[in-house]
Amino acid sequence: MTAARSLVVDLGGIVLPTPVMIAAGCGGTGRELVGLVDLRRVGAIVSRTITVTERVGADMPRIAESPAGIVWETGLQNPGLDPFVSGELLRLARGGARIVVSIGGGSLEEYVHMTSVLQGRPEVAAIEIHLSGRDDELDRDVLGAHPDRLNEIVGAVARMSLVPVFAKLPGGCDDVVGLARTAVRAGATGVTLLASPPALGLDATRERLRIGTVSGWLSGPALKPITLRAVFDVAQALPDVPVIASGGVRTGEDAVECLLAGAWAVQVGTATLTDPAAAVTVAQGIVRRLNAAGLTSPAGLRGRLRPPEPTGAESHPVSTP
Amino acid sequence: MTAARSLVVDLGGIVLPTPVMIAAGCGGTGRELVGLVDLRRVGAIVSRTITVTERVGADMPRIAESPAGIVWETGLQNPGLDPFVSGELLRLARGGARIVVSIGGGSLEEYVHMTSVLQGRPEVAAIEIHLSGRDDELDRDVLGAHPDRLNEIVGAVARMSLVPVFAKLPGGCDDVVGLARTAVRAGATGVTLLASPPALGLDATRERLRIGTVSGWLSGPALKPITLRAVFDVAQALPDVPVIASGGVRTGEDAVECLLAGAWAVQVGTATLTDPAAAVTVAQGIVRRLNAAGLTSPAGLRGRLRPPEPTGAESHPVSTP
Amino acid sequence: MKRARAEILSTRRVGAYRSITLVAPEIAERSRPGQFLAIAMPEGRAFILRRHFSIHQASRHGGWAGTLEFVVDPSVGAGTGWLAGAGAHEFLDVIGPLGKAFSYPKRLTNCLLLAEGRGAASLFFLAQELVARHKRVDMILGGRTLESVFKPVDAKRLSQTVVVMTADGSLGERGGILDALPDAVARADAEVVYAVAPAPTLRSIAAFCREHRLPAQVAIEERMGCGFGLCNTCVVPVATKDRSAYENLRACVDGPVFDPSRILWDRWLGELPIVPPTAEPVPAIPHGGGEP
Amino acid sequence: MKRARAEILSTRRVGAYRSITLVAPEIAERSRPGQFLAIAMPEGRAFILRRHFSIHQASRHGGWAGTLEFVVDPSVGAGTGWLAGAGAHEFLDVIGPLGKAFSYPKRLTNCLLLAEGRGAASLFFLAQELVARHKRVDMILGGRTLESVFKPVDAKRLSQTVVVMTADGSLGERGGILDALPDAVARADAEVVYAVAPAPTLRSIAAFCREHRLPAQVAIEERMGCGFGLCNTCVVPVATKDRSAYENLRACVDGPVFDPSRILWDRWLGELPIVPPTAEPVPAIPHGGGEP
Ligand SMILES: Cc1cc2nc3c(=O)[nH]c(=O)nc-3n(C[C@H](O)[C@H](O)[C@H](O)COP(=O)(O)OP(=O)(O)OC[C@H]3O[C@@H](n4cnc5c(N)ncnc54)[C@H](O)[C@@H]3O)c2cc1C
Ligand SMILES: Cc1cc2nc3c(=O)[nH]c(=O)nc-3n(C[C@H](O)[C@H](O)[C@H](O)COP(=O)(O)OP(=O)(O)OC[C@H]3O[C@@H](n4cnc5c(N)ncnc54)[C@H](O)[C@@H]3O)c2cc1C
Ligand SMILES: Cc1cc2nc3c(=O)[nH]c(=O)nc-3n(C[C@H](O)[C@H](O)[C@H](O)COP(=O)(O)O)c2cc1C
Ligand SMILES: Cc1cc2nc3c(=O)[nH]c(=O)nc-3n(C[C@H](O)[C@H](O)[C@H](O)COP(=O)(O)O)c2cc1C
Ligand code: FES
Ligand code: FES
Repeated sequence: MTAARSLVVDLGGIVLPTPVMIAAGCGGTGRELVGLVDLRRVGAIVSRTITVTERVGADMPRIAESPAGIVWETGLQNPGLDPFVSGELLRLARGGARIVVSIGGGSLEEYVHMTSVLQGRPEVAAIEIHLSGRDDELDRDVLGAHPDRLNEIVGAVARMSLVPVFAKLPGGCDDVVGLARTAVRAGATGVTLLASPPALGLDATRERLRIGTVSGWLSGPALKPITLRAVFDVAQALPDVPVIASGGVRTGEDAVECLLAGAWAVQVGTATLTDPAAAVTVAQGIVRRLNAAGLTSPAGLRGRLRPPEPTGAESHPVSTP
Repeated sequence: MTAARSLVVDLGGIVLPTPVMIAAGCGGTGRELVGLVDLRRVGAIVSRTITVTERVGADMPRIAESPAGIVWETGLQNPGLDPFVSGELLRLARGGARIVVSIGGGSLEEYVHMTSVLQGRPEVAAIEIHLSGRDDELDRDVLGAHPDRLNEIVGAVARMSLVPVFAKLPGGCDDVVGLARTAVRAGATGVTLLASPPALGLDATRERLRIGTVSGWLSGPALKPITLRAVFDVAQALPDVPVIASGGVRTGEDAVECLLAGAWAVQVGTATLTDPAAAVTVAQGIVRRLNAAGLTSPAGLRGRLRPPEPTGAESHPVSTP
Repeated sequence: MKRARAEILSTRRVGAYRSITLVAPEIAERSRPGQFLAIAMPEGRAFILRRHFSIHQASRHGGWAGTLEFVVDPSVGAGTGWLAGAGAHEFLDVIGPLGKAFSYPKRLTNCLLLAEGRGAASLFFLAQELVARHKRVDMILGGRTLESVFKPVDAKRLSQTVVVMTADGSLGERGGILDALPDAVARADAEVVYAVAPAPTLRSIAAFCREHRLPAQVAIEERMGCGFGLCNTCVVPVATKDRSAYENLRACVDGPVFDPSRILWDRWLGELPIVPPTAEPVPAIPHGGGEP
Repeated sequence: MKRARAEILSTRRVGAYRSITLVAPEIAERSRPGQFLAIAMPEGRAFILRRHFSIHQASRHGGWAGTLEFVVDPSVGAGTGWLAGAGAHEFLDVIGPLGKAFSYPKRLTNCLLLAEGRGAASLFFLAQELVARHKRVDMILGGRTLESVFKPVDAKRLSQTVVVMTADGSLGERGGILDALPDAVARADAEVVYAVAPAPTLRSIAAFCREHRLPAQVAIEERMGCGFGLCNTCVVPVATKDRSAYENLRACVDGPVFDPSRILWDRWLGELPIVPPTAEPVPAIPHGGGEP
């Protein structure tokens, strides 16, 4: 049995020490995780989604629990691009982790502007394009749900960017494979699957909404089967495209499931809120698994998936001689 | 405090004794629930989805658990329309419950044929149109995800049907309100929100898929926040349209949440598999709530939803004098 | 089929397994060998579905009247683990008896019963009923190790002969139950075979019985959503009566006991392309029920 | 901020609440009044997030050195209910101390502390530290009934005067803590006000203090995703220093202790349209920390 030599993964140009990243909006501002987790052992931190100008964010309360999940809405609260670049970005990088900057906007111009500002910043290892917000220009609810627009935005960012670009596809879209194909054709290095789908939290006893802005987004373990399906379908259709799984990864086993389904890396969001070291413990789980399977790299898990064992065969302690 | 006079709801022409229905594919074939639940106290049973010709169904295994959910795939196993009408339909009706027949197909012709056969059958209280399957004619993955096609299919069924018609919108579509509007414009009496979204089940330890056909659908409590959001958004946009909530309703409280969000009725699927009397216990929960609130009908819950209470105000045992 | 809030009377270790006795008179009264229970898991945990367990004993008379016993392999997962930890005086939400029972032969006499591991639990119940009907019972019990052979000593009270097979040779002979089948059939002059074992073993048993034109019944397991026929998730491909086609029958209501010659094993176990079932019918034990 | 697997040393009932003492030396050592803990809920249940509790006592010296005490209102929901049922020798996964502490006045002396219900837990810790700094402490404790007034008898050891207010008049005077505020300020010649109470009460206290130009600090609560600054879900709208605008500050790292004159109460409590904070600044207690 060979020991896992390394967890290093190369996502089309961005080399990460482990395939476990901290998801956008769940990693703080560069100060908070210091002391709670060894950031050099985190694959990468994705920043919260940054917009050109400051956003004060959504009304309170912003979070509620749901069955195996949370419903949340921050309204993309962030200081705006320039303050981010001169403050949070530097702090995040100082912690020792690779930084992926998540950019969001409502118009082509905003995405282009952000990409131009982030170019040449040595702290930026990659860009993740947030595509779940409103399209202010075309007056559509979900900017990234439309192939035409996805093509345009991702294309513009990818053409300008000197670092790899990942399109984080909106959750709750019917044609994930089609959108992934569009993003990759437009120049994306890879895709993050998926952003949180729209959700509502409600307190029946008090007859009240739970989230100040009325609606929010669903995150957490509840999403895992949806994430796995998106990852599997896209990986089958586009086997050479780096796929990052996001949604419901909490344990090393969850991460192994994603890698088996075809992901090149995973992100842990909600899990980090409970266990700030989740990205490291999840990576340790992957190592244990690689060692047990005699694999030398996380990529070795891709393509090992077999059809289900017949129920009757696994339910008994004895296998046929 | 007035007592709930009755749970009767009128969904645009179909009058149900309670607003709690058993969801499609979770109510058996008319024999199984007898003795486990008093079917006269069930709002309605939706049949499994029926197709023109028999389907032997999907490969085994067909079900696995996921966090707060199940992943399943039956492949719409059913005896085909004619055997259904002469056997299962009669048996279902004999139990004393109102019957909604779920029809599915891959072409306009199939939907039209099924509607024509079901017309004039006194056992059929309403039709629910399953729209999550493949579109064989147009070679698309999800027939009902496309407004053009939704309009065509729902329009044809609604024009022919003598009983109310509900469009069960596919889960995992970005523009639920748009699809609901299309369905209603095409003539649907109301909408069922939502069908199960696509999902995958995977066993990391055994490196195996859990479902014989590879992929399946997600059901169960995990979906509740997504269901509530769809119901809320559609009810806000189309307040006069009967909305049936499906996805994650397990308790009376869940049902009350759906009604508060704007649903006219709810369906219980997965919950029925664990508690065959779920549709009745959920309805009892609604009654208790109506009594406590001094309401006389489930419709009274619609529109009572208020914004969230500030956290600081509810977290202490004493309220301000 | 009844639903009951049933008190656990007692639990005890039986080798690698945990045996649980419930007070559930209405279910016990109706239970027959081969049938099973659907047991609800605790609320507020990571469980969605019920878990299913074969009935090991159902006492209608005597000091244990109204009790039911089933056997749990606690090593499978969270649900079996939880059940194995449940203690006396706790209550379980139980639905049962579920499924079709083994049928008893009307004319034939010599019955050979084979089981691997905990599968033997339902065969003990069957053996009892067969003996009460003046049938001769012989048993083959298997397991990976001596711990996983179910009640080899008790078997001797019901059975003319008991052959024990273990994969590691720690009890009885080294090998699987299949290895002991031809000899046992000859020695016992077996006329009917009953088996509960992993599906691949059952497939081999089915082939043997077909070859030797022995009528047989097997109890199979398929992943279940409900256990009482609502969801169509527990299906097994079974040839139609005329063997011209097959249907996916629900293991929970049409099974779990099937005539093995009618199961499309290769289709079910998904390892080979679909092959048509044998055209030549094998004599079947009258299906479902038998003498009450 | 540390993470620890902390053993429960003991738990006891305190009126309507449950008080839990943990062995967590690293956290206890760093804890200051106003700070809180984030406690992980058990695995495999219907919990996703940690639950948050103010620190009631942190013993650095003496027989209880290395212990931490916090107070749970078990009636809120599943998580507080579970915690209240936890027993000695169980282990909790705790992160703390979290958040900014109350600051102690440098020059001013007379401190009035007001709390409703379990909110008093952190004010006892504060009172201790103030007394150790030779400040005069007076207290107003409120509750719905006598059961929900937190430790009214113990308060007398720390406080020059203790006024108890209950909504039903079952202990002390009938009324809320607000009703007792003007008199208490006059009687104690209060120079500084500290308060922990439901947000609407805090808003009224803020208005009173602003009107009387009394520096104040309040500890607030907002629903939290993490408790240590990662998720931006716990925000409170707070005026910028120059009061020209506001920012949504995280209650978990920028609070939970805030200068009440800078909170945009109406915006936060969502009942009125957004109004700009008062233009005229109120003297503030030096923010965060104070003398160690
Ligand atoms: C008709 C029938 C009778 C049964 N009788 C018994 C019995 O008498 N004693 C006993 O110990 N077990 C019996 N089983 C199997 C038992 O139901 C499963 O082992 C149990 O449901 C697993 O639950 P879990 O929570 O422990 O494992 P889970 O965490 O649910 O699953 C762990 C793994 O176990 C396997 N598994 C899950 N469900 C089943 C299933 N229904 N059948 C087989 N394997 C499964 C899968 O590999 C799964 O990944 C029976 C099953 C059926 C269908
Ligand atoms: C900084 C801080 C300090 C706190 N200190 C204490 C303390 O010392 N003692 C104590 O008993 N409680 C304290 N709380 C409140 C406590 O965290 C919540 O009551 C608890 O999280 C509710 O969990 P639950 O599982 O019991 O209820 P849940 O089932 O999660 O919620 C039940 C209801 O409680 C309310 N609720 C949920 N979360 C919060 C929250 N974070 N704050 C307020 N209300 C909430 C909501 O109305 C919710 O619907 C504090 C909260 C914060 C933010
Ligand atoms: C509190 C919170 C804030 C988030 N903020 C962002 C964000 O700013 N941008 C973004 O793309 N995703 C954001 N997300 C989504 C996560 O990045 C992640 O995709 C999602 O939570 C699903 O993964 P999980 O189940 O691991 O949490 C946020 C999630 C949470 C819980
Ligand atoms: C085993 C099973 C079979 C189902 N079969 C159908 C079906 O035939 N047609 C259909 O429209 N929905 C079917 N559904 C979906 C349910 O009707 C329901 O929409 C979904 O399960 C979500 O609701 P729930 O969370 O209450 O289960 C099925 C669900 C399950 C679990
Ligand atoms: S398990 Fe539901 S039909 Fe058999
Ligand atoms: S609770 Fe997460 S930032 Fe405050």
